[in-house]
This record gives sequence, structure tokens and C-alpha cells, in this order.
Amino acid sequence: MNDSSALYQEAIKQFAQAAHGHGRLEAADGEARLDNPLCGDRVRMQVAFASGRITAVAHETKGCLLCRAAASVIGARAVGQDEAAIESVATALESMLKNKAPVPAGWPELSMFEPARAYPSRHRCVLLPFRALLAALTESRR
Amino acid sequence: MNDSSALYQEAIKQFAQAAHGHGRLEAADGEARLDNPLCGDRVRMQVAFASGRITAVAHETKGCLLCRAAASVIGARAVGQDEAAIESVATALESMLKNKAPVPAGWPELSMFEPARAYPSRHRCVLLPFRALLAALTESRR
Amino acid sequence: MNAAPASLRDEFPLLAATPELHYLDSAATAQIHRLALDAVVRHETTRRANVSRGTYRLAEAADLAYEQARQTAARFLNATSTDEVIFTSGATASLNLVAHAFGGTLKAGDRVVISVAEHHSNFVPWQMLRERTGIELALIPVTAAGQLDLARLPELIDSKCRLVAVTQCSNVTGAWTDVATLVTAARKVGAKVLLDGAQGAQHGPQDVRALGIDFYAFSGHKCFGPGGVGMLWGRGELLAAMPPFLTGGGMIGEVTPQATTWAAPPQRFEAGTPPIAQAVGLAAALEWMMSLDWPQIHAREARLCELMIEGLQRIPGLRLLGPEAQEARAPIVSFEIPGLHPHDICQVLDAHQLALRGGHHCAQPLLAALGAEVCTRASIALYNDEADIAALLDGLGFVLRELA
Amino acid sequence: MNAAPASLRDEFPLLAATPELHYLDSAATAQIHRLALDAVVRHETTRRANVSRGTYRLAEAADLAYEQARQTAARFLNATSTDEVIFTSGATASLNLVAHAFGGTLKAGDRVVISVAEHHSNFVPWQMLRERTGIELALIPVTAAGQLDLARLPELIDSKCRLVAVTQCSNVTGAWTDVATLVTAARKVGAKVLLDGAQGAQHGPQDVRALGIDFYAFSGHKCFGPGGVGMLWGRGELLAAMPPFLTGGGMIGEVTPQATTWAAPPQRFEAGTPPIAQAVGLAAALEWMMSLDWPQIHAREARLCELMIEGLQRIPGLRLLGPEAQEARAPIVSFEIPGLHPHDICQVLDAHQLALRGGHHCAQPLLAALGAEVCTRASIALYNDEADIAALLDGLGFVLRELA
Ligand SMILES: Cc1ncc(COP(=O)(O)O)c(C=O)c1O
Ligand SMILES: Cc1ncc(COP(=O)(O)O)c(C=O)c1O
Repeated sequence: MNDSSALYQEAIKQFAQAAHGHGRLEAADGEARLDNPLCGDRVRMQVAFASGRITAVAHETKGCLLCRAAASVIGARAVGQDEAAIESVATALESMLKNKAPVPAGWPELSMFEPARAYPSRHRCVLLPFRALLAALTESRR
Repeated sequence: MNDSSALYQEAIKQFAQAAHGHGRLEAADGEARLDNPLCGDRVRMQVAFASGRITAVAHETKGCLLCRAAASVIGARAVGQDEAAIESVATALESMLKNKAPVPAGWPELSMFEPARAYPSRHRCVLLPFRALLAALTESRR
Repeated sequence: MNAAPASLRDEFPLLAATPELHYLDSAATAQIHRLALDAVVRHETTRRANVSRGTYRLAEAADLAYEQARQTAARFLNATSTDEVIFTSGATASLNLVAHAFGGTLKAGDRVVISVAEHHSNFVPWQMLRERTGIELALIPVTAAGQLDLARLPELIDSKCRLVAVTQCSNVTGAWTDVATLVTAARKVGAKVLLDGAQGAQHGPQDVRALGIDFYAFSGHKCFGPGGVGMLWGRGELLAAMPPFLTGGGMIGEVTPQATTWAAPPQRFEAGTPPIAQAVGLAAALEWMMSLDWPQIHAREARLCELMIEGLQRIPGLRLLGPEAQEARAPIVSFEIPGLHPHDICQVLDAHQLALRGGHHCAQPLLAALGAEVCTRASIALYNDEADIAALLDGLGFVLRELA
Repeated sequence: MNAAPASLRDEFPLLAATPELHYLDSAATAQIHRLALDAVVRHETTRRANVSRGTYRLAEAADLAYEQARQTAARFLNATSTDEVIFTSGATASLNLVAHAFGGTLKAGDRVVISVAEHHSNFVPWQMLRERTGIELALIPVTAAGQLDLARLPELIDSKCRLVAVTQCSNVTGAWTDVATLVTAARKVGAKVLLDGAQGAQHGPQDVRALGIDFYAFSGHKCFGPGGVGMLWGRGELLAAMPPFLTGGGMIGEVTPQATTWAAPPQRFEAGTPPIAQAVGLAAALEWMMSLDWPQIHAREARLCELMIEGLQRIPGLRLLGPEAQEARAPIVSFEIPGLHPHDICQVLDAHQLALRGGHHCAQPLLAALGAEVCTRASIALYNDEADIAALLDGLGFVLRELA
């Protein structure tokens, strides 16, 4: 039997529940809404940005536990990072899921998604908030 | 082995060769052109009609031996027939081919098409001139 | 209560090979019947040739098999003539065909009436037609139970209405459409009726004449047949008056650089090499379906559906979408559990050998109307049995414990 | 001269089961390779589920198989990205897709250049586009040998020209198109190039990047794969700028009663449930094709073709259509025998176990240009051998004796 209890670790549920960064910014420099059209999941991500670093982040996330937990990690961790760091963690996370690469350096809590490697259809759930964040950063540069 | 020499009886070749009724009428009461779009065969059939009977028939036929032989039988036999007779021979001929019915009464030469029963894709070759004749008759009533 | 005869499940190779699997996603794709798969293989290995153009024996055999498949489909639908039966690549293609070809005979200001309950495949093609031609697109709303709100028909189906195009059965709520009432309303104003039978045909042979409709569309893969093939039935005189949609080989009268004329239906609507072996496989599935005792199957499916609903209703907070009355629904049951996302629900159920689907089910307008965005769906087909229902109810227990 | 390795013929179940059959109609439909059929059966019996929407393991396996099929097709075509690779129901559907979706970005007065040598499937869709939008449709004429008359390009491919859509290889004469010259001419004026590869893909893997083209279409059933599936490759940036053609489930961003947004390619162009098992089967065929020694196969095919042409030329009065030079043609040979109709010729040949096709081959404009209405065609594929050619030449002796 495939073991869904390995996938739904306590950490994931706690992050999802905590919903770090949930909400809206008064003044965002960049904003993006990303959908997963196949399932209807949706992330709206806002960032504020100063001298090359994220100063605030907020998101509204409609999605599954994996998606909400990933958005919550961003809420807890993104502030203080620059765009290059976000890009590299997003790439590393995708690689962790798809190619069994190690957990992205400096973001140890992302190890909670390691069991999702076995479920390709769920990879985009985890990645959607990161892609939304990248899109919001791109937007902020316009 | 399936025996194509049974299909291509001498009678068929002779009727096709003779091309009875080939040509055009000076004054036609009805005319129809029928195609077999799948193979490009084509029959143009003209009839003249007086007091309920065919007084002249002419056709231009582009097609295979079976189609040309059938048109030639019409050229040799249709004059003097009324529409009901043509309809019944066309129906009987289709039935001969598809349902192994006997040769249409009064048109013994159509027995040369009996071997074509075995080749469903060729039925329309034989029937096309008859259908064109019926269409020309319908046209003449307009 | 009868269990599914084990033999019925055994007739489906995938189910026979995975006895532990509880497949409750037949509304998305039904499993293929052994006879349908055998027919595909037999065709490809003994009669493979292109159709309608060759005179050699292999081509004649292919042609005959393809036209016999058309006859079988005509019997399954009780069509007047095989000329009314068009093979397509699927229900979506059938619906697009009507939206373009029949839609092409409509003009700005003409009204097409669909419903809020449509699958995207019977929704978006009409929106596109609206964009192309300026038709007016009107939506029959749904009741809180997800049924078409027929009280609204008089204002929607009036003399401007040319076509009513609705689903026979919702792929989300299982709600059956009251076709007779719609047909009566449409006939009164001379409008045509299209039924999207994608979810209907799986539940037994249809009688398009008794239904009184003008077009019927469905997919092979939801009827225990192969993928890549679908059907469109249309009333003969309507098809004869319609321009083609896809164009190419096999559907022409004559082609010249200046202009092209069309073959008669059904060829006019079958451009290119059709899905020959798939049509033959679908016919085998339909033939098998016609041999079944449908009242008995419906009674079994309804009992299983009732059993499932009873169990679901014991879950605190669970919200069922769709009609209460059993006779108003096909055995398709969608639900929401507060705080739990369908993906997570389906993931945990999968660990318990249950195949269910979660999401918007290609019916976003309907879900929006029902106040949901996504839901979890269990759909029952003739090969399901009590063990599947029991496993689902047990599985949901695990879901609640694991995800809470 | 090498005969076909018996083992190659044996890899095709229908041919293996009918050793007496001389199948010379592969340009219409090639026989299916064992691996392709096996892949279909394996998919339907072990991984059957709808794609892109389910999270249970069966659905994930189906999804993975379908996307791997896309990867295989991308490798077969040397596409830059799998996002450029669209599964359709066949070449005709692919060509209609471009005529509608790319065609929808054209306006009255824009010119589309096709050729007189097109199959109806790459002819009629452009005539229809002309009717819908008022584009100008120009035809590259053919030489007496049936080759595109490229001397005419300067006047046809000018600044009004938006698209050049031509066959890679004629299904009647076997003439290969000089793609490089066309691409150069098109690039000069910024026009796009579509290649109808229906007859090309059967003769080996393609390199769409090296060809320098923008769209490539072909069918599975002509490439030793299942029916009911085809491919469209399109350059990423072009696909991204195109509206969808067929609409429905699986190709949307969001659907509301007011408006609908589209998914990115390739999903945007794959409305409804795709031909999943068929795509998987086609991928198995393409994978097998990629494992072959094509230079050797081409040399064998060319030798067989030469042998056939030599034999045909000994028949008094026989007229060969198509180019003289071997390197200018695929192994497709059409001919006329004065006074004999192709149907009768094919019928007699059939009695001698030869499968050939006679008629207009869905290329009426080409036949008219060559001064023929119908012709008889023998087409050679990789499983044919010298015995097939000898049987054809013997068979034509019978034809002459029997029909004279
Ligand atoms: C009600 C309804 N209509 C249309 C469709 C589209 O069918 P397909 O995807 O087979 O083209 C579906 C299938 O999902 C459906 O449930
Ligand atoms: C050159 C060419 N183009 C297009 C087609 C159409 O292919 P299909 O019938 O598989 O859609 C064919 C096949 O007959 C062809 O030979």
C-alpha cells in the first residue's frame, strides 16, 4: 500500500494551518495570480521590495494542503531574500521533487515535501506558490 | 484465390466496349450528372420522354468496366420503358447485388453482374448509371 | 442487495487484473470491456486498411467493419438511418462540430440556450460561436440542488431561440435533465435540441427518436469502448442542410482550385481517415451494452448510490451536491468536506486503493453556482459493487483521521 | 539486392498472419507494428484513466504515459520543447487546426500559398479559410513531372504572403518538395511555413529545426501506429500567440459565463479527452522507428522503387506520373494504362494478392494538372520486398490479359 501518512506529515499540516503570510499588503511592488487550471487551485502573491531584497510578502491561497503549506513556508521565509535566492530555491525545489535532488540549501523545512516526490501530479501543488512568487517579483521589476 | 476472371466476363467487356447510348441528345427532357466522389467516376445521363415512356437515352460515362457496361445496358434497353419499370429494375438490381436476389425480370443481361455480388465496393459502380437515369427521369418531371 | 456478479468485473481486463482496486471514476473514463479491446486488436491484425477508397479485399473488409460499426451505433441510438450517425474523435469534437456547422447557419441575434450545468465542452464552444457570429447565449440557471431551473424556460426559449444545447446528465451532480419538458418548450418555438450525452450513454442505450431531440453527442471512452472515438447523431434533414466543419479527404464531392462541393452526410462530417479500429471497438462495446438487462443494472446502481449517500451523510459537515431524489440522478456523487481539499482527500483515498477525482470537473460555472470551487466526485458504473462503497466509506474515515 | 529481412515483415502482425499478401498501399495506411499494438493493449489494461486531472495512481500512470508519448514525439521531430507537440486525431485534424487557429490571425488580403499537389486535407481547409476571412489563396503550379514549379515562387511568395503550406511529399507522385528553397523564399518575406508530413514521417524521423519550418503535421496510422491519432508540431512562439481551435475540457484557464481564458500550449490545442492509448501506441511506433538504420532502409526502398519503375516501363502505353529521378521521389508510384480503369486494375490485382489503390487519391487538382482523372498507385514501405515487386509486375501481366 502506498502510504499517504508519509506524505501528510505533521509539519505540512502545521505549516498549512499556520498560513504564514496569509493576507494582503497595503502597498505591493509586485503581484501575481497563478492558477492551476486543471484543478482550480489559485495563489495570489504580493511582494514589497527594497534595495534588492523582499521586505514583505503576502498571499491568498486556495488549494490543497501541499499548496497551502508551501505558500506558508514562503510567508515565513521569503522576507530578506533577494530574487536570485528565490529563483535558486524554486529551481532546487523542483529538482528535489522531480530528480531526487537534495533539499534546497538554507530552507530545511522544505524537506517535508520529500515524500511528494512519489506523486508527480502533486508537484505543481507544491511549486505553484513559488512560481507565483517569481511572477510577482518579475512584475515588481516592470 | 478469388477469381477476378469470373467477374470480368466476356459479356461485361463487350457491353462496355459497345458503349450503347454513348453520346448526347439534341433535345433532352431530363439530364443528371452523378459522381462517385470516392473514386471520381462520373455518369451524365440524358433522357427524352413522350407519353410516359423513354423515347431516347444518351450518356457520357467515365468509369470502370462495370460502370461502363451498366451504362451500355441502359443505352441498349431503356428506350420504350416507363419510369416505374426503370425504378423496379434499379431496385431489383441493387437487391440482386446486395441480397442475392434473382436477376431483374426482363433484363437477363444483368446476370453478367452476378459475380460482382462478392465485391461490395463495386456495387456502386454497377448502380451509378441506374441512379443517374433515375435522377434524369426525376429531373424531366420538373 | 445483490453484489455485482464477479463475472461482470472480470469482463474488464484492468479490473480483473487489479482485484484490490476500487474504481470510482467512471464518469471521467470508464474501463474498457474485453470485447471492445479484442475487437480493436482483431481489426488491426486482420482488417487494417483505409476505408471508403480501396477495392482490394482488405480494404473492403475494413470498410464493411466500419460501416457495420455505424449500424451498431445507429441501433444503440435508435436512429432512423445510418446516414445520421457520424464518427468523431470524441464528445468534445462532436459538440464543436455542431457549434461550427449548425452554428454556422445561425446569425447575429439568434439565441442559443445552454445551462449553467454544462461541462466546459458544451459551454466554451458556444461562447466561441457568440464571439464569431454575435449570437446571443442564454443560460438556464440551476436550482440549489443543481437541477436545471425549468421555471425560467418561458423567458429563455422564445421565438429568438434557435437551439437548446444541454447536458443529459451532469458530470458533477449526476442530475438528469428533464428532456421532455425542454423538447416541448423548444418545439413550441421551432428551436432544435442538442443533448450532450457524454454522461448518459454510459448508462444504457438511448432512443433519440423517443427523446424527440435533434443532436446527440457522446464519447467512446466513457462507454466501455476505446479512446479516440466519439459519436454525433443528428437528424437527417438538419445534417443535410449543414456545411461541413473539418475538411479534407473523404468528405468532398469534387475539388477544383476554384471551389469544392461536399459529399452527403455522414461522410461530409468525417474529414480525413477516421478512427477505424476505435469505431469498431466502440461498436463492440455498444453491442455488449445492448445485450444487458438495463432495468436491473439501474436498480443496482441506484442501490449502490443510495448506500454511498447514506454513508456520506453520516460524515459531520459533509455537503452533498446535487438532487436528493434517487430517480433524479445518475450514480455520480460529488461532495465537499469543510476544511479538506479534494486533492488531499483523493490522495489519501488512493492509498486505500480508491480511485476518485477531485477538482472542478470541467464545470466551473456549475460549481460557482453551487457555491463551491472544487469538490470530490465518486462515480459508479455497472462493474462497481458494495465492496467499492464500503471501501469508500472506510477510506473517508482514514481521510478524516489523517488530514484533521 | 537485399530482400526485406523476413523478421521485419514478421514484426507486423497482419503481414505475419498473411504471408501471401503483397501490401502496396502503405501511403493510404501503413500496417501497425507489433510494439505499437502491444503498447495500446498494455495501456488500456494497466493504466487506463483520464489524463491531467486525477491524482490517484492509475491517473498518474496514464498522465505519465501520455506525457512520455509527447516526449517521444518531440524527439522524433527534434522539437525544442514538448510544449510544441500537440496530439490530434490525425493529420487532417492537425491541418484544420492550423487553418483555423493560425488562420484566425490572418486578415482579408493576406496571402496563403499552397500548391496544386496538395492532398485535399491541405487544400480544402485553406479554401474554407478564404471563404471565412477573405484571404487570398495562391497555388504553386506543378511541372509535368508533378514537382512544385519553384520558378513561380518570386511572384507568389511576396510581402503579402503570410504562410506557405505545402506537402512534404506527394501522396500521388511521391515527389519530394524542395523544402529548403521554399523556406528561404518564405523567410525573406517573413512568411511562415507549414509542412504536411503525412507522407514524409513514414519514411523516417524528422528534424523540424533543420527543416527551418514552423508547423509540421502527420498521422499515426501512416507511421505504423494506431489510427485515431495524429500530431501537430508548431514553433513555440507561434502556438503561444494562437487562439484555440476546438474548445472544451482541459484547454481552459478559467471559465465564467462572461468569458473564458486559455491554458498554455500544448493543452490549449487539446480540447476534451485526447486519444490517450493511441498516443502511447504511436509513441511506441516512433520509438521503434528511431531505432532503425534509415539510410539502409531508404536505399532498399529506392532499389525496390527502381525495380518497380523499370518493370512498369516495359508495359506498352503505360504512363508513369511523377519525377524520373529516384532521389526526387519517395517510393510511391502512380500510373495510368490507357483504356484500363484503376478499379478494374486493382480488382484483378487483388485476385493475385496485391493490395493497391486506384482513384483520385484525394488529390483531384494534382491529377487534373497532370492530365489524369484517376490513376493506380503502388506505395512501398519498409516491410516490402522484391517478392512484392515481382508479384505486382506479374499481376499486371494478368491484368492486361484479362481486361484487354
Ligand atoms: C457532460 C460531459 N460533456 C462532455 C464531456 C467531454 O467528453 P470528452 O472529454 O470525452 O470529449 C464530458 C467528459 O468529461 C462530460 O462529462
Ligand atoms: C499528403 C497527405 N496529407 C494529408 C493526409 C490526410 O491524412 P489523414 O487522412 O490521416 O488525416 C494524407 C493521407 O491520406 C496525405 O497523403
